[in-house]
Amino acid sequence: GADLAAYCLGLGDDALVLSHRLSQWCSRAPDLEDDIAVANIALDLLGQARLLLARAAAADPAVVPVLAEGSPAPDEDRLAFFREAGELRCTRLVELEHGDFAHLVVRLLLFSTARLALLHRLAGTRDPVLAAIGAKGATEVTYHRDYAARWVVTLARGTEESRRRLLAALDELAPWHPEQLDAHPVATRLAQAGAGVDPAATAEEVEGVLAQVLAEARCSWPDVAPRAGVRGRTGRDGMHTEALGRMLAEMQVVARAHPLGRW
Amino acid sequence: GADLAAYCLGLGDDALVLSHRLSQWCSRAPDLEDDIAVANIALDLLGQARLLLARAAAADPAVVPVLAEGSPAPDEDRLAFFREAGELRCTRLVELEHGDFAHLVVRLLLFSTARLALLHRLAGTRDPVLAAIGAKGATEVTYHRDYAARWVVTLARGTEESRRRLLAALDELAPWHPEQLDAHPVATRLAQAGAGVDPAATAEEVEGVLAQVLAEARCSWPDVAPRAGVRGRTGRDGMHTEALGRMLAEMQVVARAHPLGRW
Amino acid sequence: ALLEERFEAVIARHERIEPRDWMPEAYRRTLVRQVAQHAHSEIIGMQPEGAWLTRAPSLRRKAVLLAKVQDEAGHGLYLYSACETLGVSRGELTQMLVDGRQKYSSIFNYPTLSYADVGTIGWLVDGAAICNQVPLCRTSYGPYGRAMIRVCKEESFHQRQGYELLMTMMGGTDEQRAMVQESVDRFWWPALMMFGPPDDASPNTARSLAWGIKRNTNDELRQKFVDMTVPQAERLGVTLPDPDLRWNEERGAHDFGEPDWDELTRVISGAGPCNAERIAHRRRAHEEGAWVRDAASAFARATKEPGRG
Amino acid sequence: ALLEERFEAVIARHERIEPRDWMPEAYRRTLVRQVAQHAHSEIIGMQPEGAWLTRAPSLRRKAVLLAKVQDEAGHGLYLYSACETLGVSRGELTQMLVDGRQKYSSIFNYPTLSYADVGTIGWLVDGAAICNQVPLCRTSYGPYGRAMIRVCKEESFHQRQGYELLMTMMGGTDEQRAMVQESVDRFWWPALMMFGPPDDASPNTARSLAWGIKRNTNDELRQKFVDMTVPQAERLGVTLPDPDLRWNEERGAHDFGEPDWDELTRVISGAGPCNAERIAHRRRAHEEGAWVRDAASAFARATKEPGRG
Repeated sequence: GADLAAYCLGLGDDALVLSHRLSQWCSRAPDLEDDIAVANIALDLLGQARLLLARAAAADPAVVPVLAEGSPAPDEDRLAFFREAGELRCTRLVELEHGDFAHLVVRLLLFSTARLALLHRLAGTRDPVLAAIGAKGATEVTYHRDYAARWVVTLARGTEESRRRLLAALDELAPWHPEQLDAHPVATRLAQAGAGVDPAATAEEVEGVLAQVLAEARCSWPDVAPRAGVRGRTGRDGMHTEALGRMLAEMQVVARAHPLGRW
Repeated sequence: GADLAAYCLGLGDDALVLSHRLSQWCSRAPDLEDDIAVANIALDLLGQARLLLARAAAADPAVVPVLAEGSPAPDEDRLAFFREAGELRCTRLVELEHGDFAHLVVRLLLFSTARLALLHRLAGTRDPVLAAIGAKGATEVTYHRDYAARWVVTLARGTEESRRRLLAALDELAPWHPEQLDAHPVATRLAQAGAGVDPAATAEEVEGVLAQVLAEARCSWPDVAPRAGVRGRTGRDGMHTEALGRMLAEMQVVARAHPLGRW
Repeated sequence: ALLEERFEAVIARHERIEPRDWMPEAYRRTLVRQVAQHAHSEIIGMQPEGAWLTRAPSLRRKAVLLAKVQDEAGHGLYLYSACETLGVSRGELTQMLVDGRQKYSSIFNYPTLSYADVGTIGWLVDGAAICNQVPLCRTSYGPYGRAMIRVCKEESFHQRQGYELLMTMMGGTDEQRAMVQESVDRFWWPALMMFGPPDDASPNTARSLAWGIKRNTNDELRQKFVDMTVPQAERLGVTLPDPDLRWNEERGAHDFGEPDWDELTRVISGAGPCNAERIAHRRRAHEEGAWVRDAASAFARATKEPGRG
Repeated sequence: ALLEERFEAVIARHERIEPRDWMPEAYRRTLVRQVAQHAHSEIIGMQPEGAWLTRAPSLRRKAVLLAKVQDEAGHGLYLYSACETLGVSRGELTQMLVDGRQKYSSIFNYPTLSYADVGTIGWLVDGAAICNQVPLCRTSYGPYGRAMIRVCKEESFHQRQGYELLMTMMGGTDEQRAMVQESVDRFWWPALMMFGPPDDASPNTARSLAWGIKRNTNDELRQKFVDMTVPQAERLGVTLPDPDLRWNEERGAHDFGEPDWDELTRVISGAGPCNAERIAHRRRAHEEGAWVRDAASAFARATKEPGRG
């Protein structure tokens, strides 16, 4: 139960936090079509986050924050709005402050490529709920990845300025990418039991897809070292960036001001 | 008691909120000397805010938010960290998001000019606490105003770019200025009783000082209409900008997460 | 003259003018102004609600709000398309918006200050918009009328969602009920002003009515909105902040107080609580997106030319 | 040769070299590197703590923190001045910092994640800095030594304030105690790494000692810091996260575990948790301030020339 819950929280928090970062783009995209597309991706990820958080709560009710008696908040909201930053289990890639549009599409490419490989495999695992989330999510994330890849290629081959920005975003985000593929003990144990996917097992596929997109974009993967953690701990261990705490301050403010509220 | 408390809250919230906005400049100023100067001004205003909030609490304990039993939070912190945006009484000028350095110095000029005229008069009013706050504050704010005026003149007469930015900041902020000098019923009643200052009575002096600085800066006051309120209500009535709510979400997050905390 | 006769005949029969039909220049200009203003309102309207996306207090509400703001972008899109059939491009319209040469609904120059505002905007603002827009489904210009049919359908959905949020909050804590009341107090008068100045101060209304662009006067619509809203407010359990509001048996309608027309004038002329911020936000997004749009055009050109790109 | 003899004699007598004295070029270069790194550390060090200015949970703590961050800017100022006596301007030094050509203390590449970190930075980080710096008050270069005297005095004040914050929090709620422990767990090893790599991996130490720029080796200072901190941790009621930490009667000192030197290497070479963000923040502030500094220069020039400005 505890391993499964931790695993679902990790995947759910990734989706929740990236959805939040994308929603910050609302009314700021370069064109209306992109405003709509980005909102749509944020909505899909939010939907995935809700299913995963609910699965985590069902797998181990002990992970759900206890609120004052009488609070009508469902488990998904307790998990989203009443945990501290250190209790979240997302990778650090998704929590970074958003930058320009190149930053958006590069992050989305890195995330959705890794996530798609994982969801495909998840669809074949034992837990029927996770398998269903994997199957449905894969369809959605395929679209996200294609959207991101299309823009990465367009920006890389558009103008000098757009190529400069695309490469800068790639340099900035590449060091955070390997953390997505790190083998974490929780995932490894679940994968051995056929109830989860070890991200390390997807590494080859993920790197292959990225190499293909970058080739079309006429870029190469930047020569940068992965970001260190603190004594080996990173996002999945609750060791986050400063950006996450600031993000949660905003995201949780209304829910926390009304722990007994109905919405 | 209620009038005096409301009055002190208004003046205290102005200082608290502007101090917060200035503290957001920390490690972002154009030069180290300005980083130090801006932090110093923020500190002075924070000190004034603490005195004024404490005076408000003493004048009418009913204004102080009630916390869970056992909370060791002093009145000043309850007022700063446990009121909602609509309960604050600052003018809207001080709460606007910070912009560039020109925005900083123009806002500081508008605020400190109005505040200095008020503090000078406050030093001569009946309430000994307020009178002391007025006398001490006037010394501090004289320095703030001089700092701001010096930079306004420098930017206005420095380069083309700095003049462009200075004028843009003036255009942006001027419509918020008149609210500082609005006669509010609370202030009017207190002024009649000799226990407060009606800001409207300082208008002539304030406009005179601003005209002098602008003349030295070779600028003129922009021809812009004052910002409307909502059915006549503005900052002193608790009708604020969207920026204030966002600011408080950040400012109050730690205090509210630990209502029984000791700091 | 023959063309003009045919145009007048179509209008008289309450049928539709289509893009390739002849139309008087003043009719076209009036339409461009109105449709563009409407499109801009959808786009600017994303801001006051979008500001709460990052603070929505439940994941379900966050999803509902995201979908709603996305719908507004969609409305903007097809209203701009309708406007393009009149010969003005989306780029030109956007430029006029950010330069302050075209307007958008005055209501979006008021701030959103609590989560209850998301509900109130749905209930009162979308409600008022629907009152304005339902008659426009029968407007004389075809593409506009068809766009309005789709918009109205989604707007009623939004209105119900907003009302439902307020209803849920009223069933919550005392603080939540106070939030709802405060929000309604703040939005009531600005919502009434959405119908524009009183008829005797609205010089363009007569012509728009004659051309079938508008179907009702400002005051008619305002009255209809008040009559529709009062029972909804009762069901909700909130008070509308107007001491003069009461049922007039004789008129078979509600009497109500006077909005602050001076405030409306100030808001329309640019001095509202949020005018400068709304335009600045839109301008920034537009300007910061320029390099992306340029890249897309450059890439499209390059990949079309063989041997290049 | 005579100059060099005089220099060596001053060093041997543990007296001070002053700006106008002759000094070997390598001595000057080593000093510039060390003093600049020290100045940069003060300036970059404003960020991790400054990030909590806007979230300080009491007005008193907010005032204390504002004053502290302001002091750090002040330390930066006079360390840059000391460095300028060696012939490098503040502008050049800042440029080298934002270009990544000069370093700052590795500790500031770790994130601050809770308000307890403000206390922990005071206690452990300023504590470690003091261990490093107290001997530097006797460093051979005069301006640097005098700057250090002033810095150390203020740093001890900051250290006491940090410790006092943690002590207060430990007397608060369970959540607060957990925050303090979590913060100490996170900062303990990075604080030990502030003294640099172990002596056998620190090639420059010998020369710096010979020149009297440094007065102790890295490992000596690290040991001193551990011995000083253990009883303070006990008084505070927190556990230091090192299972190998114990008193060694024989050595009269604490044994302790090995820091993760590989992590230190990664952090120093730019791949720490916050390196890129810290430099980017500093660069942005520097670049965004350029027009202001330009304006100030232009205005100064103009007002000095009669008939102009």
